[in-house]
Order: sequence, then structure tokens, then C-alpha cells
Amino acid sequence: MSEDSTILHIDGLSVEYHTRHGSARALNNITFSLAEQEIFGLVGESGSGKSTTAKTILQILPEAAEIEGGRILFKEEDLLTLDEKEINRDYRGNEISMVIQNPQNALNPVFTVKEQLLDVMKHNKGYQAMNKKQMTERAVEMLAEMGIAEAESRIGEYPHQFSGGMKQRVMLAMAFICNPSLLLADEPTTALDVTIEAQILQLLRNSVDKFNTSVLYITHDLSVIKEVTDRTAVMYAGNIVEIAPTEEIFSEPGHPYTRGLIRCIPGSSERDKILPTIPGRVASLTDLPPGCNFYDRCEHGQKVCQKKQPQLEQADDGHYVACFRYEYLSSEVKQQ
Amino acid sequence: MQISARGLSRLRRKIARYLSIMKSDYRTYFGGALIFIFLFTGILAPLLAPHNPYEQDVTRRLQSPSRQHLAGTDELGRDIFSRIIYAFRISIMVSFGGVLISVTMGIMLGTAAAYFGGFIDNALLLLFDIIRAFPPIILILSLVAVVGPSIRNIIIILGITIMPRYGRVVRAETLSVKEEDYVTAARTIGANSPRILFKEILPNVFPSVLVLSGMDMASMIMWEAGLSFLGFGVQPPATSWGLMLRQGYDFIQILPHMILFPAFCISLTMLGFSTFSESIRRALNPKTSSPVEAETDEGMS
Amino acid sequence: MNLVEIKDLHVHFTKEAGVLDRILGKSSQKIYAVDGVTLKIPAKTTFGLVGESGCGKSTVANSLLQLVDPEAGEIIFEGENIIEADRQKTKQLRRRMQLIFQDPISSLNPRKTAEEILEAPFRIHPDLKKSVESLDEEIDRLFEMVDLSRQARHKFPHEFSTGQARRIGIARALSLRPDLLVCDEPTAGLDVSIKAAVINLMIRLQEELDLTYLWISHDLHVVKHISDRLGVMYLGKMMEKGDSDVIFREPLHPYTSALFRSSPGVESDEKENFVLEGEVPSPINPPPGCSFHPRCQHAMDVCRQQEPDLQKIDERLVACHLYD
Amino acid sequence: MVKYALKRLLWLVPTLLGVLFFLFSMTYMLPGDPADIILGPRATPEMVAQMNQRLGLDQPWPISLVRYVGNILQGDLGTSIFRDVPVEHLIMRVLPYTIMLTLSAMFLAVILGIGLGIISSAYENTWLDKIITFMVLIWASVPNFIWAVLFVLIFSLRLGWLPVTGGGEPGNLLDQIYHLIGPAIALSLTWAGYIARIVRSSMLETLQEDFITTEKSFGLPMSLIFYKYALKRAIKPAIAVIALGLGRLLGGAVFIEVIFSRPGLGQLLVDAIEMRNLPVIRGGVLVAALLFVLANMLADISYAYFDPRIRYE
Amino acid sequence: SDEAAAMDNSTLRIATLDHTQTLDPPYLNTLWNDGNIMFDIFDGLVQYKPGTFEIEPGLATDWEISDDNREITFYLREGVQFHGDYGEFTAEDVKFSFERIAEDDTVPDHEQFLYLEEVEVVDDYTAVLHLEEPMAQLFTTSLPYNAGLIVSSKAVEEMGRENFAQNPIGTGPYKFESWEEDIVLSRNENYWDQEAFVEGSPERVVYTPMSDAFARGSAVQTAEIDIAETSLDMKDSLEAETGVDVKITEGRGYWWINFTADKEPMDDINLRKALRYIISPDDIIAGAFAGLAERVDTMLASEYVGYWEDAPAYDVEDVGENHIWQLLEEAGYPEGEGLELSMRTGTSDERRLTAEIVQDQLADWNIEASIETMEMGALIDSAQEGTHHLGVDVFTTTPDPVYNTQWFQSGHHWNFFQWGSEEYDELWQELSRTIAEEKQQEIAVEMQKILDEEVLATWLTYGAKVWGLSENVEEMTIQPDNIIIIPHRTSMTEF
Ligand SMILES: Nc1ncnc2c1ncn2[C@@H]1O[C@H](COP(=O)(O)OP(=O)(O)OP(=O)(O)O)[C@@H](O)[C@H]1O
Ligand SMILES: Nc1ncnc2c1ncn2[C@@H]1O[C@H](COP(=O)(O)OP(=O)(O)OP(=O)(O)O)[C@@H](O)[C@H]1O
Ligand SMILES: [Mg+2]
Ligand SMILES: [Mg+2]
Ligand code: NI
Repeated sequence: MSEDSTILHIDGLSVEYHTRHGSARALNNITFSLAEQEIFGLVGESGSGKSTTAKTILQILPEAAEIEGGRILFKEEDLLTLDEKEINRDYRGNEISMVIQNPQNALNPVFTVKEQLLDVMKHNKGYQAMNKKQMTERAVEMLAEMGIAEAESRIGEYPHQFSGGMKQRVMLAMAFICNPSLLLADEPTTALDVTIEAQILQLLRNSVDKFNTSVLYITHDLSVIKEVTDRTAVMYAGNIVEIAPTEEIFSEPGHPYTRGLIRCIPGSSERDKILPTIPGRVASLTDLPPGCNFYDRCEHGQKVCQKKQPQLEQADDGHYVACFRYEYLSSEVKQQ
Repeated sequence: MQISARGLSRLRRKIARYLSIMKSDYRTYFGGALIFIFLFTGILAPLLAPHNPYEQDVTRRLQSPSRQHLAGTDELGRDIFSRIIYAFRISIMVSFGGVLISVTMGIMLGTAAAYFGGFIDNALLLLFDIIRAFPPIILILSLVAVVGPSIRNIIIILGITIMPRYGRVVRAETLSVKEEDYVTAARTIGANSPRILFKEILPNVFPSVLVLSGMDMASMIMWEAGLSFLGFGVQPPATSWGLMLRQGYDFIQILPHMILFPAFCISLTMLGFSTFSESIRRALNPKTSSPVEAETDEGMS
Repeated sequence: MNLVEIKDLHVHFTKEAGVLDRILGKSSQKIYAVDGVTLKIPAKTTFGLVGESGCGKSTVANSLLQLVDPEAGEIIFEGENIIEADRQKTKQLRRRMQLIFQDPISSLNPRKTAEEILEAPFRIHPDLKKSVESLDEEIDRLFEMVDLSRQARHKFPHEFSTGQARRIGIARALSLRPDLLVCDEPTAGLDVSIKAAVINLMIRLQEELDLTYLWISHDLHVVKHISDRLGVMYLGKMMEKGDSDVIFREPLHPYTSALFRSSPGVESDEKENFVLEGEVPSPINPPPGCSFHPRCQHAMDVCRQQEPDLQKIDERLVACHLYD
Repeated sequence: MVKYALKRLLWLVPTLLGVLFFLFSMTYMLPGDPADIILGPRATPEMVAQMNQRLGLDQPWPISLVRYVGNILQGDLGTSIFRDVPVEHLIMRVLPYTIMLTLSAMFLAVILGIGLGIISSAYENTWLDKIITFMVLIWASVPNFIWAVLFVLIFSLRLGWLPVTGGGEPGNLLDQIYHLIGPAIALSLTWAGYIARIVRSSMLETLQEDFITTEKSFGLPMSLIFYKYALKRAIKPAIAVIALGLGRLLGGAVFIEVIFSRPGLGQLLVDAIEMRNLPVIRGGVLVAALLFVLANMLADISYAYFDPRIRYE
Repeated sequence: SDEAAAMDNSTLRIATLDHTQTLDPPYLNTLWNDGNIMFDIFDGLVQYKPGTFEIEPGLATDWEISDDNREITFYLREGVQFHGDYGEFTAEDVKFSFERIAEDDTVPDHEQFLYLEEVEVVDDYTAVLHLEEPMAQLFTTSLPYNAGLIVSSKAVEEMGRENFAQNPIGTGPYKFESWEEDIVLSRNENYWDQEAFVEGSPERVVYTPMSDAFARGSAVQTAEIDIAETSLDMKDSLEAETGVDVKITEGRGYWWINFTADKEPMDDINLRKALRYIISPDDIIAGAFAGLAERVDTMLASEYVGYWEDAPAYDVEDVGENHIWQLLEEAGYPEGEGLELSMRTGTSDERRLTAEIVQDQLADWNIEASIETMEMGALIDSAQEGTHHLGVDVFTTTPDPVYNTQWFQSGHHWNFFQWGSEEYDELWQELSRTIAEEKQQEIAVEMQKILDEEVLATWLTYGAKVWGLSENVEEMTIQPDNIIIIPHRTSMTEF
């Protein structure tokens, strides 16, 4: 990972939601970077702050959220220092595009697909010179490329006339039509059938190659991570606990949480055997313990874990782990 | 029917939950206070009224408000303030009576339509649509013309006129609730139809009915007032705000208080019912998080 | 011995055209949700049923519990055809088999507390209530059985997490002490760690209570982990069925293998990126012949015309002309 | 869409037949001997006989029902009991006034309601929002006849700004508009308040939806998102209310017409009911019902237009 | 509106109480809505002298009555033209106008010419009415009232009756112009009696239907309407306004509290006597009629033939309370205890208030009265069946005593007393055949005395009407029957 090929660098980013029941620290001092043309996975259980990360990058957080600190360097420009207008003009839907979590509801139900695509294109710098007809042609082309049959006639239809998989294709078309340098894909295949999921994943892979796009791929499904990503960050309760090339995550998981997750996957162990689980529940974000967030559920926890928050530290080349007990654990693994 | 101690405490807990949500809503206090005043004044009218509302004295007719007659006197020299207070009773009767009738009829017909389906469903839907085909006030007027104006008739007519709202809501909700998994779940544990209807479906239909009826209490008061204002409503010697509005109308220029007082009562009561029902709507929505109970999320041990 | 047996089950839904539709010349449409499914579940084993969304898995489950009326076929429970059971009989049968719903939260009445939900079966079946010493204790026991704390008793469904709601559904099913538990996607939408906990719970319960499972899922990892026997459905029909290990080791039907290969991590050896093209056709007009042929790489002429029968190949049944 | 509209139309047939049956049976349900009430003590037996024939009381009821429905299908609503004027003339004479009143009140309510709803949702939780919310709550809770009375008292009698009577000089548009101001505003306020509340909450709800996040993430200008994407979606529940309001306002017009002494269907009906003018009651109620049903149908269809999903259900 | 008025300040705007139903005279429905306009458009052979019930020549300049009272010869005014191009008025028009009423028994005013055999056209300007029997009401009501108005035979035949009713053609001072919501008339420049017009007589008259009394009053106040009858209660508001004139006239219907004589315990004359004292018209007039009406202690009003000048008034003060208690005791209700009476009333303000006052008056004597307010239909039904002990009733009148007294004959459909007397019946028969005014007077008084003796009612009043006149109106002439006479000195202020 050479510095000059870095397209996105997130540095010490913290975000809090202020709600009636107190403040929830959804992101706690997270740091990672994305290289050009890289597919970077972000994995974690529900509520760990994955979507918040993506929304923070585009600064489309809800009002209740507040960015507490950090930098988001995109192509060397700190997005957090830009004003709303600039971000809107130059980044959203231009340099960066995003596919949000819920395909069923990601498109506005009362406008045709064409209307929505064209509005996105009108906003995009690449299409300023085109007239409506040309834009329509381009949109149809894009839809066809994303595997929508008879795109010409279907472009005039409303979202509810598409199946879930096709909606996701439309979303991808919308994302790629912007020619982005970075795509934020927030669980694009959750709630789809495995066969459809496979189709979408393949489509994504192909398009990334074709459009030279970097991808931040968010999912809670480790097996998908394994399929598509080059590198992966594991999130737990607002922290990144481990970053590593994807293969290493599976072959030599560093953090106890990562290990737990991988062992949990049914089918990987023997049939009918009791699956290993991670005891307890994700800590409540409103009152986090002072030390390691995972301490409660960790079998290897020690005093130090209870007092201090571990920071990401390089464990191996390109492999970072936030755990005080890493050394001990890795030696244990090697022993086995 | 006996309520077990456990059932009682459970009920108490549920109500406590609703109340705790409502407690955090200003509308509860505002609407509740207005409704409280409404009911309180109506029920205690004989104690609160300074004069006999029926006592006439033509020599003191049409007096302006004074210390003795807080809202002046009407054309027969009766104390308007006392009459307004007694009129609360009419409004209570009309609003609660009318809504009660339409709710009972609506629930019965609505569930029947959803339950039996087919011809009966279509016939009942047609009935609802026929009633709904008339602008309400015009249907009310024509029905009053048929049966003649009296409190009892008006209550019944108002009830019939808005009944289709409940019938349709209950029908639609019953149909959609019927499809819910938890109703199927009740079937799989062996519950029979009446049980499903009364234990699973109706309780889930009821909240919409409750909220609607809160709004309709306001409409009832409005329609009665309008009807009486046109002279088709409550008949003397009983009096209602609408009737007082009508009486005062002729004196609007020299004695505007004669209409302002009843107009105020009508508007405030309607305001009370509509705000309160909005707050109930919020509380009964199970998705609204109760500020008290959202504390800890203890779970699997 | 087979606890339950389904023989050539057909369930068709009619999409009723309303009176007005009919006047406008629209006739009712048939949805072939389940079209000739046969399966046997030996007592105390788990039968896994997989397939894409809309292929009729839930419908099989629902007909087993007599929640839908099958067009044709037999459902034999302990040697007795229960399709024509009368009301009394149905009520009793329902105690013997229970359903765990696909959507955990919506299967719980939003206006009832967990406690009330668990009490309902005892109110419906007075003899059940008589058989327990104290209702209160019994409910505590049920909560314990599914690893829920006592405090959960007074909560409303929406106040539970998905995993917890699922447990209440399981506890309700167990309160009737059934023999057969039909689990309709019991791990859908759960995070991995919670998913594992639920699976563990189910396996434990099966052993403790001698339960028989019909396990519906489209998560192949889970099915692979838990099921003894496996059935693969496509568009209302059984494509392949047999011993779970056997099929997972070597799927014969093109659909089965496509399904497995689409599912990341199930067939870890094959690293080539395989994608099954197209979407499931509408069950209103299923394709003629083999219903899978439009998406099948190996489709032959015969597949377009003739519906393949299930035939025994290598210790399992496959419906495919490739093996004729 | 066409099919949906057609379906709604077909269902109208039995509904309207039901309405006709009700109107028809009013003849039998009204208390008292119609001849006595209508003709008074001077009636000769011949006049009574003629009256009964006119009301269809001379035939067994099934026959007169058929005759009644037949006449109506031919556009013949009968003649006013006091002879001489066909009911449809009476109605046509006043109907334009009612329609004008209802539509202009509707127009005002929609403009005010949607406008205020949007403003207060755009400035959520600011003072402006609070002021609008409170004002609009008051509007919605005061019945329109009270507004009308207050308007007459204040603007017409005290200040003399507005006329109190009539619909304005026929043919003089300016004068007619001048006469419309008071009634239209009084009629619209209640509904405007209602619409504003619905638009506000619907708007706020829509802004929470996932697709708004999508639109934001693609950098569409906030004004486009707010006024195009969110509004069209948010307006949907308001549309139902708006068109429903057309019916409500039609009902409310009864009071307004009486109080402002404006010619109109409501006024005609109230007078007819007072005078037991049965054919006029029946004809007037029928026309009111027709308009009402039409308004409701319009509501359903415009609802379908704004929510494309409905058409296919 | 102001603009319109400024544009044309010789337009007189009058509010009618309701929509006009017809402008064909014998089909008149209500005097206030239809009659007012008909009298502007049509003339009769004779007419009431302005402000009185005295007869003066109209289209007939003179007439002769035969000795047997069965032949009346009219000498018609020459050169009178109908409106539009309908030519000169002749005896043919008289024949046509009257015979169509006499021959068709479905015409509402058929009774007005019940005994008319034929109208003989002697020449263009002479017409003779041949009667089967003498008709007492001929000169009191038939001829000067609406039935006697002359229509253009040519116009009716050309247009057809129904159409004519909406496009009337007469000889009167104003011509029919248009009828949308409003009815518009314009001055007939060829009117035969040019003297009727005075300076300020309006060029145009516009009748606007306004059913709400308050709206009428307000409209006068804002000068949108020039003349309107308003409610009694609005008198004070109007008087307080500058520029608005208020005029009060007597109503034309007799109000009474009806005693249903055959209904237990009202069949006891002592009870009826007690009630007649207890129910005091003074309070009712003060409360229900805003103190504006005159007390009338008998059936017929002072302007009418048959007025009983010395009719006794029954007031408690005259006889003392003890007398009443005694009457009640004789009726079986010592101290009034246990006496519960039912009372019907209608929905109008006056009726409602009257009933409430009576209820209150009875309560002073421990008599409990329940009020039932009914719609017109139900009210008439219950009155005809005598279902209530008491009733608040009113009948409208004409100047004809025969008409006004007919209802109380035995067994009459409209005899609300549920009472009968042969003597009364015979007197009425005689009255209806009497033409001489003095004789009529004598018989009618005799009849009222019978009613008085039998104690059937507390007579109350003829009611009152409050008229608001805008600042534009200088003077208004109104008939005793409350018909406004437009050209005759009802004049507008000059600007
Ligand atoms: N609008 C909001 N207001 C308050 N808290 C919020 C809001 N959105 C998210 N949160 C909280 O922030 C935390 C992180 O949420 P986020 O949506 O980023 O999680 P996620 O990892 O995307 O989860 P999932 O897999 O369920 O999508 C959660 O605890 C969530 O409850
Ligand atoms: N009650 C019903 N009425 C009409 N059609 C139905 C009904 N229930 C199911 N279907 C249809 O039958 C087919 C099979 O449905 P089923 O629910 O059994 O599928 P499934 O395999 O459980 O899918 P999923 O994985 O999405 O739950 C689907 O096409 C569905 O639309
Ligand atoms: Mg997320
Ligand atoms: Mg399913
Ligand atoms: Ni079949």
C-alpha cells in the first residue's frame, strides 16, 4: 500500500448520535485508508457503525449525529473542511457515489427510474454537455450493462415494478453512471437470494474493473467479504478492531472478536456439533466501558483490557490489530 | 367476569406504559385538561351553575354581563352562564352517545364484513358506500327532517352517519391483521375463530378506532352545534351551544357575548378532543418508544 | 419410523379476480405454489428444505400445519392422513406440531407482553394447564429453556431484539410440547454470533425433547450444519432430495449445484466464480417441461417438453433428464 | 389507470341506486300528510289527489320507484312542489355558486395548507414552525360556521369591508369575487389547518425515508430533493385529504351559504327542508350526493396518480 | 353591493323570505315571496286603497251588483296596455283570468271563484260575472287579492301556463325583466295610473331571496338591501345603526294557546278557565315577541270585519290568585299538584319561546308542562289528532271573516280544539251567505263569543313584523297585509 495510490484516508474519525437517551458514540477514533481500485471490506455486527462510516464520508448523517473529530482525506482533500456546497458540487454523485442499505426502499417510489437517473446525471459534471435525449440513451445503455433486459422500455417504469435484484441493479447503474472514483456499497446484497446475490456480486466485481473504481464494501456477512474484498476492516461497537488483507483475516485472525466471528459460521465446523458462540451482547453505545469494548465478552481479557482502550497496531505487514493480548494469542495459534 | 389479580396488574402495567408515553407529550395535558373541564363541568353542572338555567324573568331580559349574571341574560331573562354550563351535558351526551353508537355498529358490521366475506362483505360495503355517498351534514339534515329533531334522534343520526368510517376501518384492519403472522400463530396453537377475533384481531384494531373516535367526538359536537344553529338540532327547553349561538345571532351587534361564549366552548372542546386523540394515537402506537422502559436492554443470560 | 410424510402435495392459490374484474373480462389466475412435493421425515431427525425465495417452502410448512388447504395430496402424521381431520382433531394435532415463523417479530401480537403470549396456549388447552402445577412456574421454565431472563416477561415484542423475539416464538411452540417443529427460516436476519446461539439452542432442544424438525432456510451454511436429510425445491417442485451429507458432498441436479456454488463458502474447493443467470420465473405460468430449464446450462430438448421424474441416483432422488 | 377509474365508476352504479332508493323512500318516511303540509288548509280533494300523483303516492311503491328512477335517468328531477319550476332549473340556478364557493375555498385551503405545511416542515422546531403549528391547530379546531359568524361580525358589520349577502351581480365577475372573499376564507380555514398539519407530518416522515438518503448521497440539490422528490411523495396522504376535503367543504358550504345568505345548493336544501319541498329536497340531495361521490372518486384517482403502486393492486 | 347601487341609484332592492315559486297569480304559494311581486306586475279589477282594506277601482272604473247578489257588471278602464306586445286589456282577459280558476279545481285559489258560473263579455270594456250563489268573499278577498289579478290571455295561451308563470305579463306598474337568483322588474312607463308614481319611485325593483332573517337585517345595515323584513330580535341592533330606519307592522296570523278540549283532563272547563288566566299573553309578547306585538284577546284583528271590540281579557290580577286556586281545585287539582300537561310547538323562534314561557308560567302554579318541538308535518299531524293537551298555534288570515272562522266547525280537519258546537256551525253557514258587512260583523262576533264561553284558547296576538329600511329609502307604504306597494309613494332617496 504505497501512499500515493491512496484515494481515501480516514484518520481518527469519531461520530456521536445525540438522542433523548444520551449520546451514542457510533464511531470511535477510526482510521483506515483505501487504495485506488481496491475493494475494501467493512464487516461487523448490526449496529457496529458501518453505515455511519459511509454516511460520514458523504456527510449525509442525520441531524442527530455530530462529527466529533478526525479527518476524511479524499484525494488529499479533507472533506470535513469543505462546505456543504462544495461537497455537493464536487463529490456527492461525482467523485463518490453510494448504494444504500435497503434496496426495497432506496428508490423513490413515486418517480420513474428514468426520472431519477436523469436527475442524478444532470447533477453530474460529466453530463453537463449532454441534452436530455443523449442522457436517456446513456442511461439505457448503463442499465443494459447492468443486466437489465429490455432496458429501453423498462427505464420508464416505477421502482415497484422491478424485483429486488433488479432494483439493486438500478442502484448500481445509478452509482456507476456517475463515473465515481469511489463507490460506497452499504450491504448491497442483504435480503437477496443467494443466486441473485451472486449475480450482483459478480456484476460489482466486473464493473469495478471496468470503471476503475475503488469500493468501500460494507456487509455483516463474512462469507461475502471473502468473496469480493481485497482488504477488510472488522468493526466492533464503533471501533475498528482489525485491518488486514482479506485472506489473512480468515487464515490468521488476530483479534479475539474476529476469531469468534469466523468460528461462528455454521457449516465451517462439523455437523451437529455445538457451534462456538461469542457470549454476551454488543455493548450499549450510550455507556461504553472505559477499557476495551470487547472486554465483557472476551475470554482472554486481562486487567489492562479493562482500563485502557487498545489502539490499532501493526501486527504484520499490512495487518493491524487493536488488542493488548495479540502477541499472546498469535503465539497460541501458532502452537496449535 | 372475574379479572384475576395477575390480569389486573398486567393491565395496570400496560396502562402505565401508555401513560408514561403520554406523559411526555404536551398534547396530553392540553387536550386532557380541556376534556377534563368539559366532563367535570357537565357532570357537576347543578353545583357549578350560579342560577337555575330555566328560571325566567322577562323584566331582566337581554342584560349585558354583570357580576350577577356573568354572561348576561337571554331574551327570557335566563342566566346565560348557567345555561352554558348545563349545555355541557348535551354536548357530552351527543359526543359520547353518537360515537358509542357508531363504534358499536361499526365494529359489528366491519368485523362481520371481514369475517364472512363474499356476498355479505359486498352488501355491507355497499351499505357503507351508500351512506358515505352523502355529504355528512346533508345526510344528517335530511334524516332529521324525516325523524324530527330531538336529542335522541340527533344522537342516533350522527351515529349512523359516521358509522361507515368505523365499519370500513374495522373491516380493512381486520383483513390486514388477519394476514399477520401472529394471527396465524394463534391458529397453530389451536385457538378457535372467536378467540382469534376477540383476543388477537380486535385488540389490534381497537387503537385506530379509539383514535378515530376521539376525532369524531369533536365532529359530533360540531355537527350538533351546526344543526342546532340551523334550527334543526336540540330543541328547547333543553339548550345547547349551537342553539345559543342561534339565539345570540340576532343580537350579535349589540350583545356579541351571547355568541362568543358558546362559540368559545365549542371550539375549545373540539380542540381538546382533537389534541388528546392525537396524543393517544402516539401512545397506542406500540412502536413509540416509552422513555421509561428504554433504559436497559438486558437479555439472554 | 417416519413421524410425518407428505405425499404428492399440490397447493395452488387462486388470485381471485373481483366481481368487477370479472365484468372487465379478467379471470382468476392460478399460482402453482407447491406442485407435487413428496417427503418423509423420520422421527427425531431434521429435514432441511432449501430453495430460492418464492419456491414454496413456507407453503409446504403451512400445509403441514393445515394453515392452507392443499389441492391434492396426503399428509400422513404417525400413519394417519390428517388432511381431512375434523376441527377437534385438528386442534389436537396442532399441539403435536408447531411452527416457528419466518418473521420473529411479526408473529408476536404487538399488544401482548411476552408473558401473555406464552400464556395463550394454556388458556386454549385447559388440559394442558391442568397438567402443570403452576402456570407461573411453567412459564419461568419455558423462559429458562430458551435462555431468556425473567425480566423479559413484561416486555412487548418490539422491545426485543430479533434473536430474543425468535426465542419467544420458540418458547411458545414448545409450551405445547410438540413432536414436530416446523422451523421457517429461524435464523434469517440474525447476526452470525446470535445465529450460532439460536442454532445451538435448537440442537440442544432437539436432543432434550426428542423433537423432529422440518428446517426451512435459504442459508445453506445453516442447513448443512443442522440437517440430516435435505430437499431442494425449485418453483414448487422437489429437484433433489436425500441424505444431507450426500447431497452436499456431490450435488447432482444442476440447480442444486448452482445453488451451492452461488453460496459463498459452501463449496470451498471450487473457486471459480459461478453465477446462475436469470431470476425465478413466476409461479403463475411455470415453464413447461422441467421448470428449471430456462436457467439451466445443460438444458436439452427433452427438458423443454417433458417434466422429469424423481429417480434414484447415488443414494438420493434427483429430478433431471441428465440422469435418464 | 383507466381501468382503475373504470372500476370505481362501475361500483358507483349500485351505490347510486342505493342513494336513489333512500331518496325515494323519504316520501314515505317524512311524517305528516304531505298534502296537509304542502297545500295547507285550503286544499281541495282534487288538489290533494294531484299532489299525491305528483309525489307518486297514487301508485303502489314499486311502480312509483321505477317511475322515479326512470325520470331521473332522463334528467327529470320533478317539479318543485309549488309547481311551476322544474327542480333541475332551481338547482342549476344555484349550483354554480356552490361550486364556485367550494372550489375557491378548496383552492385557498390547498395553497394555505400546503404552503404552511411545507414552511413549517422546512423550518422544523424553529419559532416559525411553532407559531404556524399553533395557528393551524386553532384554524382546524374552530368549526367553519363559527368562522363565518365571526367574519360577518367583524369584517362586514363592524368594519364594513366585505358584503354580507348574495353571490354578487350576475355577469359581474369582479363583484362576484368580492362577494366570495368572506365565505371562501371562512370555509377554507378549517380545512387549510388540517391540510397543513398533514403535510407537515408527512413531509417530516418522508424526509426520514431511505430513498431520501439515496438522493442526498448523489448530491442532488436540497431544493430539488425537498420540493420535487420529498414533496411528491409526502403530498400523497395530503392528496387524499385534499380531495376528501372537497366533499367536506361541500357540506360546510351549507352553513356558509346560510350565514352569508349566498345562493347555493346548501341554502336551497335548508329552505326546502324547512318548507318540506320534497322534490327539491330529493333533487338537491341527489345532486349533492353526486358531486360528493364525484369528488371522492377524484380523490381516489388522484391518489392513484400520485402513488403509482395503487394502480396495480 | 355599493358599486352596483352607485351605478343605478334608482334601483330598489327588496329581500324576500325565500325563493319565489311562481308568478302566476292564482297559483300563489306564499304571500310574502310570490304575492309581493305579483302585485307589482298585475292589477285587479278592484284594489285595496293604500294602507287600508277599503276597496277602490283598479282596472274596473265602476261596477254594479244585482239585487240577488249574483250578477256583477264591471265597466273596464279603456286603453290599458299589457306589458310587451300583448296588446290592450279587454273583457276577454277578465273572462279568461277568472274562468280558468273557476273551471279547474286543482288551482290553489279555486275556492275564490267557487260559485262563478261564467264571465259574460258584453263588449271589450264590459264584463259581467254570473254567480251560482252569492259570494261573501268576492269583494273582501277574491277580487282584490291575488286570484283577482288579471293576466294577459294572449300571453298565457302563447307561452303555456308553466312558462307564463316564469315570464308573467300583466298591466301593473312594473314589468317583469328577468328571473335568475334575483327577480328584476322595471318601471312600466305606460302605466295607466301615472299618478301612482311619485318623485323617487324606483326605476327598477330587484327581489332577492334571503331566508335568514339576520342576513336580511345585516344586508339592510350595509345597504346591500333596501327593504327587508328582519327578526324581532334585530330591531334594537338596527335602530342603533345610523341611516337605517325601522318600521314595525302587525302580523297577519292569529296566535293562540290551543286547549285540546276532548283530552283528559282538559275536558274539564274549570281547568281550561284556570289555564286561560294562568297563561298570560303579556309575558309571551314581552319574551317571545320582543315586546313589539299587540295583545289581541280574540280571534279576529281590529282591521277586519268581525272584530270583537269588547272581547274580555283574562288576567290573574283581575280576579285574584285565590280564584285560580279554586278553579284548579274544582278541576280536581288542588294546589295544582299532580297536573302534568303536554304541549306541542314548532321550531320557529317565536313558537319555541312561547312554549318555554307558558311552561314557566304553568310551573308557578305547580303545573308541570312538557314541551315537544316538532317539524311542521309532525306538528300538523299531532294537532289534527289532538295528541297534546296544549299547543302553540298560529293560523294566517285574510280580510274575509268566512275564511278566518271556518276551521272551528265540528269535525273540521283543521279544528285543533277537538271540539264542536252546532250553534257555531250554523252561524258559519249563515256568515258564508251574508254579503252585508254589518250583518257579517254581527255574526262573526257571535261566533267568537261561543269560543270564549267554551274556553278553548288563550288568544295571544297577531304578532309583529320588523322592517328594516336602508338609508336609500325615503318612505315606504305597506298594506295592512304587509304587501309593500312599490310605486305608490315607496320612494328612494335622491342622491
Ligand atoms: N439516526 C440515528 N440516531 C441515533 N442513533 C443512531 C442513528 N443511526 C444510527 N444510530 C446508532 O448508531 C449505531 C451505528 O449504526 P449504523 O447504522 O452505522 O450501524 P450498522 O453497522 O450499519 O448496522 P446494520 O448492520 O444494522 O446496518 C447504532 O448503535 C445505532 O443505533
Ligand atoms: N396466501 C397466498 N396467496 C397467494 N399466493 C401465495 C400465498 N402464499 C404464498 N403464495 C405464493 O406462492 C409462492 C410460494 O410462496 P412461499 O411463501 O411458499 O415461498 P417461500 O419458498 O417460503 O419463499 P421465501 O423464501 O421468500 O419465504 C409464491 O409465489 C407466493 O407469492
Ligand atoms: Mg447499516
Ligand atoms: Mg417463506
Ligand atoms: Ni398440480
